[in-house]
Amino acid sequence: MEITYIQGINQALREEMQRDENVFVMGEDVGELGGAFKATDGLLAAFGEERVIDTPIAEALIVGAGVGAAVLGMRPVVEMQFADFISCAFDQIVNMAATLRYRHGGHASCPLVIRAPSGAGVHGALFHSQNPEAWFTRVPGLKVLAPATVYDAKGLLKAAIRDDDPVVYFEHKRLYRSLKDDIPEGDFVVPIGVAELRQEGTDLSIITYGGTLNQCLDAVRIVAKEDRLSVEVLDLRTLLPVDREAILKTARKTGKVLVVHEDRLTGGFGAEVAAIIAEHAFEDLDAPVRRLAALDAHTAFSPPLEEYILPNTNKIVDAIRSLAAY
Amino acid sequence: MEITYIQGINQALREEMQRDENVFVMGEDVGELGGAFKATDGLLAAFGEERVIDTPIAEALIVGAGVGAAVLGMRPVVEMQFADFISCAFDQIVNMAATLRYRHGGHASCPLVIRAPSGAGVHGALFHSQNPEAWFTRVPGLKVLAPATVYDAKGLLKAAIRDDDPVVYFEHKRLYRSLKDDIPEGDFVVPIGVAELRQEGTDLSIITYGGTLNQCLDAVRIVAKEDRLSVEVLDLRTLLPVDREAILKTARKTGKVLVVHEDRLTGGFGAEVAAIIAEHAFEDLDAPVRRLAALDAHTAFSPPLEEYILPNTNKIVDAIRSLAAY
Amino acid sequence: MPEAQTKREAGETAPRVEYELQLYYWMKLIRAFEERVSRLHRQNKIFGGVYSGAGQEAICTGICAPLQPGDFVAPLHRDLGVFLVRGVEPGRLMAQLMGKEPGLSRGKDSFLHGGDLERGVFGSTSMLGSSLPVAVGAALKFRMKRENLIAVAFFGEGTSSRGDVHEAMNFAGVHKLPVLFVCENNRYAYSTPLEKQMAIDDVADRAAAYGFAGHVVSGNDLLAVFDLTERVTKRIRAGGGPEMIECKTYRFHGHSEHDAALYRDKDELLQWESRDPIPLYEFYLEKRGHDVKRIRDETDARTHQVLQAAVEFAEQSPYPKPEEALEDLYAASPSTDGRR
Amino acid sequence: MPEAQTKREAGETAPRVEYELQLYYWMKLIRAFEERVSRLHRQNKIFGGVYSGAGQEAICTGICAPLQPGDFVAPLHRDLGVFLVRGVEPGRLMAQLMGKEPGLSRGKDSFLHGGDLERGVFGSTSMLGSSLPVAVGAALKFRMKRENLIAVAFFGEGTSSRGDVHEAMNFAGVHKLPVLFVCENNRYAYSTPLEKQMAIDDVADRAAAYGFAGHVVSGNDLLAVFDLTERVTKRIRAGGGPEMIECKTYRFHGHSEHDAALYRDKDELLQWESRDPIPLYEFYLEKRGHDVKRIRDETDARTHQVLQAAVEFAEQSPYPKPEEALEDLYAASPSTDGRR
Ligand SMILES: Cc1ncc(C[n+]2csc(CCOP(=O)(O)OP(=O)(O)O)c2C)c(N)n1
Ligand SMILES: Cc1ncc(C[n+]2csc(CCOP(=O)(O)OP(=O)(O)O)c2C)c(N)n1
Ligand SMILES: [Mg+2]
Ligand SMILES: [Mg+2]
Repeated sequence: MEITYIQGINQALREEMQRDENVFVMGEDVGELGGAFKATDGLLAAFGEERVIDTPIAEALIVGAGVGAAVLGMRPVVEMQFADFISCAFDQIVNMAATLRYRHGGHASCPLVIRAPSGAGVHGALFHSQNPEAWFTRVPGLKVLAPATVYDAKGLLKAAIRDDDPVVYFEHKRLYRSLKDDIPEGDFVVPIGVAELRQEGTDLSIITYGGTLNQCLDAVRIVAKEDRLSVEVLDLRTLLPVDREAILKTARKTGKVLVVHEDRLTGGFGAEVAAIIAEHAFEDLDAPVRRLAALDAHTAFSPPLEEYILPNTNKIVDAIRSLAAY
Repeated sequence: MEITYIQGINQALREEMQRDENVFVMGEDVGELGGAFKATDGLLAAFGEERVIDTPIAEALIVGAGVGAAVLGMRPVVEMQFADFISCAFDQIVNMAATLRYRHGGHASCPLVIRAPSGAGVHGALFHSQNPEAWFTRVPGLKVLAPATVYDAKGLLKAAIRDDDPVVYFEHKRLYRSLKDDIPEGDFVVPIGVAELRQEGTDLSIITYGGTLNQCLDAVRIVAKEDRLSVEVLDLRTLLPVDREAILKTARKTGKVLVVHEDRLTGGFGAEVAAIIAEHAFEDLDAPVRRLAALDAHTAFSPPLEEYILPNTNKIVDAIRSLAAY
Repeated sequence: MPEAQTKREAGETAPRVEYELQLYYWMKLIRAFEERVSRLHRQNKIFGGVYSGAGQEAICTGICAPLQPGDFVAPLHRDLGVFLVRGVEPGRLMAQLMGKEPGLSRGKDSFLHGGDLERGVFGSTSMLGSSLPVAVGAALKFRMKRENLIAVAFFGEGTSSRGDVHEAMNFAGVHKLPVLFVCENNRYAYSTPLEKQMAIDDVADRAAAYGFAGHVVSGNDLLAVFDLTERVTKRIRAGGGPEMIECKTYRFHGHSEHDAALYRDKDELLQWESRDPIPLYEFYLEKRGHDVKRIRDETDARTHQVLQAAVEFAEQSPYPKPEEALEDLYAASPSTDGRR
Repeated sequence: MPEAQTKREAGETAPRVEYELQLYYWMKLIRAFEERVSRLHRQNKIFGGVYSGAGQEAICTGICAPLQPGDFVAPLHRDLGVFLVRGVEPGRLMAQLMGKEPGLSRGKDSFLHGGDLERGVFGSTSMLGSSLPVAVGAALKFRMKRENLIAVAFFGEGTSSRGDVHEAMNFAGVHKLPVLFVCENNRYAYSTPLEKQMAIDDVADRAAAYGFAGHVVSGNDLLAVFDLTERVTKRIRAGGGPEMIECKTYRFHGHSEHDAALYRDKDELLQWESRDPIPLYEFYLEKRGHDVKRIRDETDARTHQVLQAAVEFAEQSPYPKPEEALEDLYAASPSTDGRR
């Protein structure tokens, strides 16, 4: 059956709540409203108020209480209404949750999932467009996911819920209803830590994740047709722990890498990817590792500004051509 | 007169408070105690309670109130007692302060300085050892400084106070009293955005900042003597906006770059430096860009663990030798 | 407003006719503006998140009218009225909502996330509650500079749950800073009703936890809000320290224009519609002997004209140029930048 | 403790002799442990930040003694006593402080930043106040699973200024969760005195802001703390919702062993030394007819022996192996990891 990306998320939550009574969801407006984006739609009716908890506006509490329940064996899935507000829970994530197992000498677990609707391109402006993943990919103890397909949205969320460590799960708002796919019914899990080759190619490699995967695939179709370029596309899916082998394999294969993400350039996750390649695939590179990302500004509101700042298919096409011509 | 790194900070505060009555300091225990590290020692006596404000334990308030005063023309210098606690003020820094000018369409300024005593190597363990700079170097609207010398500690802080934008100033705890230097008396400023070549060399380049500069210089002396290697050392000093020209210049000159910092490897600022070099100095590179940093763990307490995790002179010497031999 | 203010300061207790009509005009202008914004949003001329304050006009009006030029006001996401009563030009405000160049943020940010510091209106972020520490910092500056000014921070009852609110109020209490905290308690935070947000009835009771006074007032009663604000701000300005005013109110629309607000009870809405601040104030004007029908028509004509001009101005204004996206991140030429 | 607990549960109101002596032993053990830690710190055998709770022993003892196994306790940085009264082996605790392998955190973290969840002691971070939301989450779990257990969150009066504290208490109030909030008000946050931290006298008054009861008790009076805790925890366990106990107390040492505490008044210290909880409790034991001198000597001998053994155990224990630095970051073999 064809479902949307957000339905994939909703199904994952529902199935995991059915499978394991320790799974519960908590966040602002996740109950009767079903969440600002309807990710938790129907869960209140199905599982009741004790397992679908509307909270006050208190992000630190939401994450912190999730930690408290998780450490006692529950599997909370907490929602940030927008990923942008994750900054308000920052300490609870990077210090409380991420160090929990470590500071207990391995004698405690924190199986907590933090869902964060992220991403730009919906006129959300500065505070409803952020892609904050790189704040978390530098924090040991966390896992960081960024699904780009309906299948992965569902399968990675199920994996996250079953994982014994804290996971920050970035879902992309622009994909919620724009992305539809016919995925197998019932239970499946997408393994954490494994990238997926979305397209094989020989001339160059694109490494991307989340909101820019489809833009990249569109661009690849264009250059395949117009320029007869064969471009490989690697979807990272998991950013921490990142699949280094897959990154290095595609880099070594084509010798030319373009890293693409919607987050800003400077300090974005692409910097780490580029640095890994530059260090470990140096001998196989035929061109500089290029990065295409949002410009180093906040995501402005006015359409001409937003468009100027964000990556898009055309910009990716240009970058492919220029790198191919190197 | 020879002074310590922390005396340089203290002098900068004192002189700027004397020069400009809009400068004031605020934070936990900055008054009678003179700060946990004595950075604000004597300021209460000199300037009184209105300009040296002891706050409750409330990091979001400390930064937020700084923003409110700054937007009305004051020049607050607020202190995080330890850089680790900056996570509790995270939203106020990355969303409130960093976007202030932008979201006011340029019609407002936020001349705020956030001082953050950072760094490991003093048995501070997980929550008194952090090097959080890379959370901020990815935020447009902020400036991020990390002085490695007594002269820069003073001169950069003075520049930060006079700057019209929010500055996060990372001072390194290990240097506070271990670093002494004879610096000129009176007023001088170190420009923001300009790296400094600490050592000229021809065989390879080290790019570093903050707590690891002196370890690098020690290592360079060792390899100069024992291996007759000529190593160039670039001290970034400002991380945002970073001095790309200086980075690319040294990379192009020696063709071999080792990036060193005390922060963790993955997602550390070194990733951005390496990515810049890999993209823009590709043709001049004779070897992979190497990074030497703390291991991807929290800074553990027990001495063998801490030593294993952190970079040090010996590890730098080894990295230099291996890169030189490439 | 400054002109009106002068009249009120002259020591009269009974508001003068013109001043009372000015208050009426503001409420009507806010309502008309809100309605126009909703319409423009349906027409896709305003996009992104739009939060109507319809039903809550008496609060922005009653709180801001007694303020002084130079006072610092940090509005809530629903406080379009603050901008208007503080004197921001309707055309610029409309341009702001449409992402146009003359908007407060020059197209950078959306809706009310743009400030006009010349008129003492701070541009908040979306992070609810985060502007309370900022308002407290502004008050700190007023105190340090011995300025006879105050800071006003608006927040929703939902926002009152956030940590920043606590940190800000506590500090304001310790230093007896000139801050007025204004809680607009409209019974919902998005879909979440009061009883899921707090275990108490009145947010104003929290003031006691910080050593200052908290007051409850009907937020739909313009005169009540105005009179209380006058008395309270006089004390705050005189150095009496912070106070809190909690305005009980209700929003007529959903949380945002995207929200049908199905979680609300129809009866509840009906009850609150019967407390619409505008007819309530008209009733007062009638009691005062005004020809309300005439005044209403005149005011409607005036607000219509103002809005028409504002929309035209905004629509005819250009979008910012793409490259402007990289402007306004930093001061144009900082004296401290070594690379100029 | 479980054994002692049983006795208390048997329905007596007058504590039995052995139980009273057990409480005495705990206070003495905590004090002796604190003193030994200070000494070891001076000898550089314990390094890093060390925060003595000397003077506050009656709080950890009086709060924790009436608790049940399975209750969740989040201690403050100064609450070594929580670990001891909850039954953590002194040797493991000493090893923790020295960064040795058998320490609670296996050398990963310092001082009290290690938990022992089997004994219901949570390992906090340094970020003050951040464990309150966690305790609230633990209480949520107890509620969901219909467990007859409670969560206890300790915090200093200084910590009460942090936003996390507000968010946690508010949520606990809304859901009437089984949480006991314990404020150890020792009048200072590092060097900062009460009056610079809050504009009220009693932190307990804040409970009203969240819809639950707050109590003030002398934190140096073991019997008072114990009795109040018994009554309060009984209500909380029965589903009455959270409550707060504020213990007025004083720390005898500086903020940390690095701090000479010159900011304090000598008279103040003297007054509070005269309220030392241990002699106060000895006076009570005397009134009860005990031969206090004998008991003191016996207890001193016992604690000395326990500590001697603990120090020996810790000193003879190995440091962790360097490579262990990379262990305990993630579960050893997560079923979800595709790369195993
Ligand atoms: C920190 C934070 N969390 C969540 C949100 C999303 N959000 C926007 S408005 C809103 C409800 C606000 O309720 P309230 O403070 O009562 O104001 P009202 O909308 O009722 O006027 C929420 C949850 C936000 N903007 N900021
Ligand atoms: C969020 C945060 N800010 C600052 C500190 C530094 N710090 C450690 S203890 C302390 C004082 C704590 O005071 P209080 O809560 O009263 O506890 P006490 O030390 O008096 O027992 C401070 C400021 C911290 N640990 N965490
Ligand atoms: Mg509301
Ligand atoms: Mg204290």
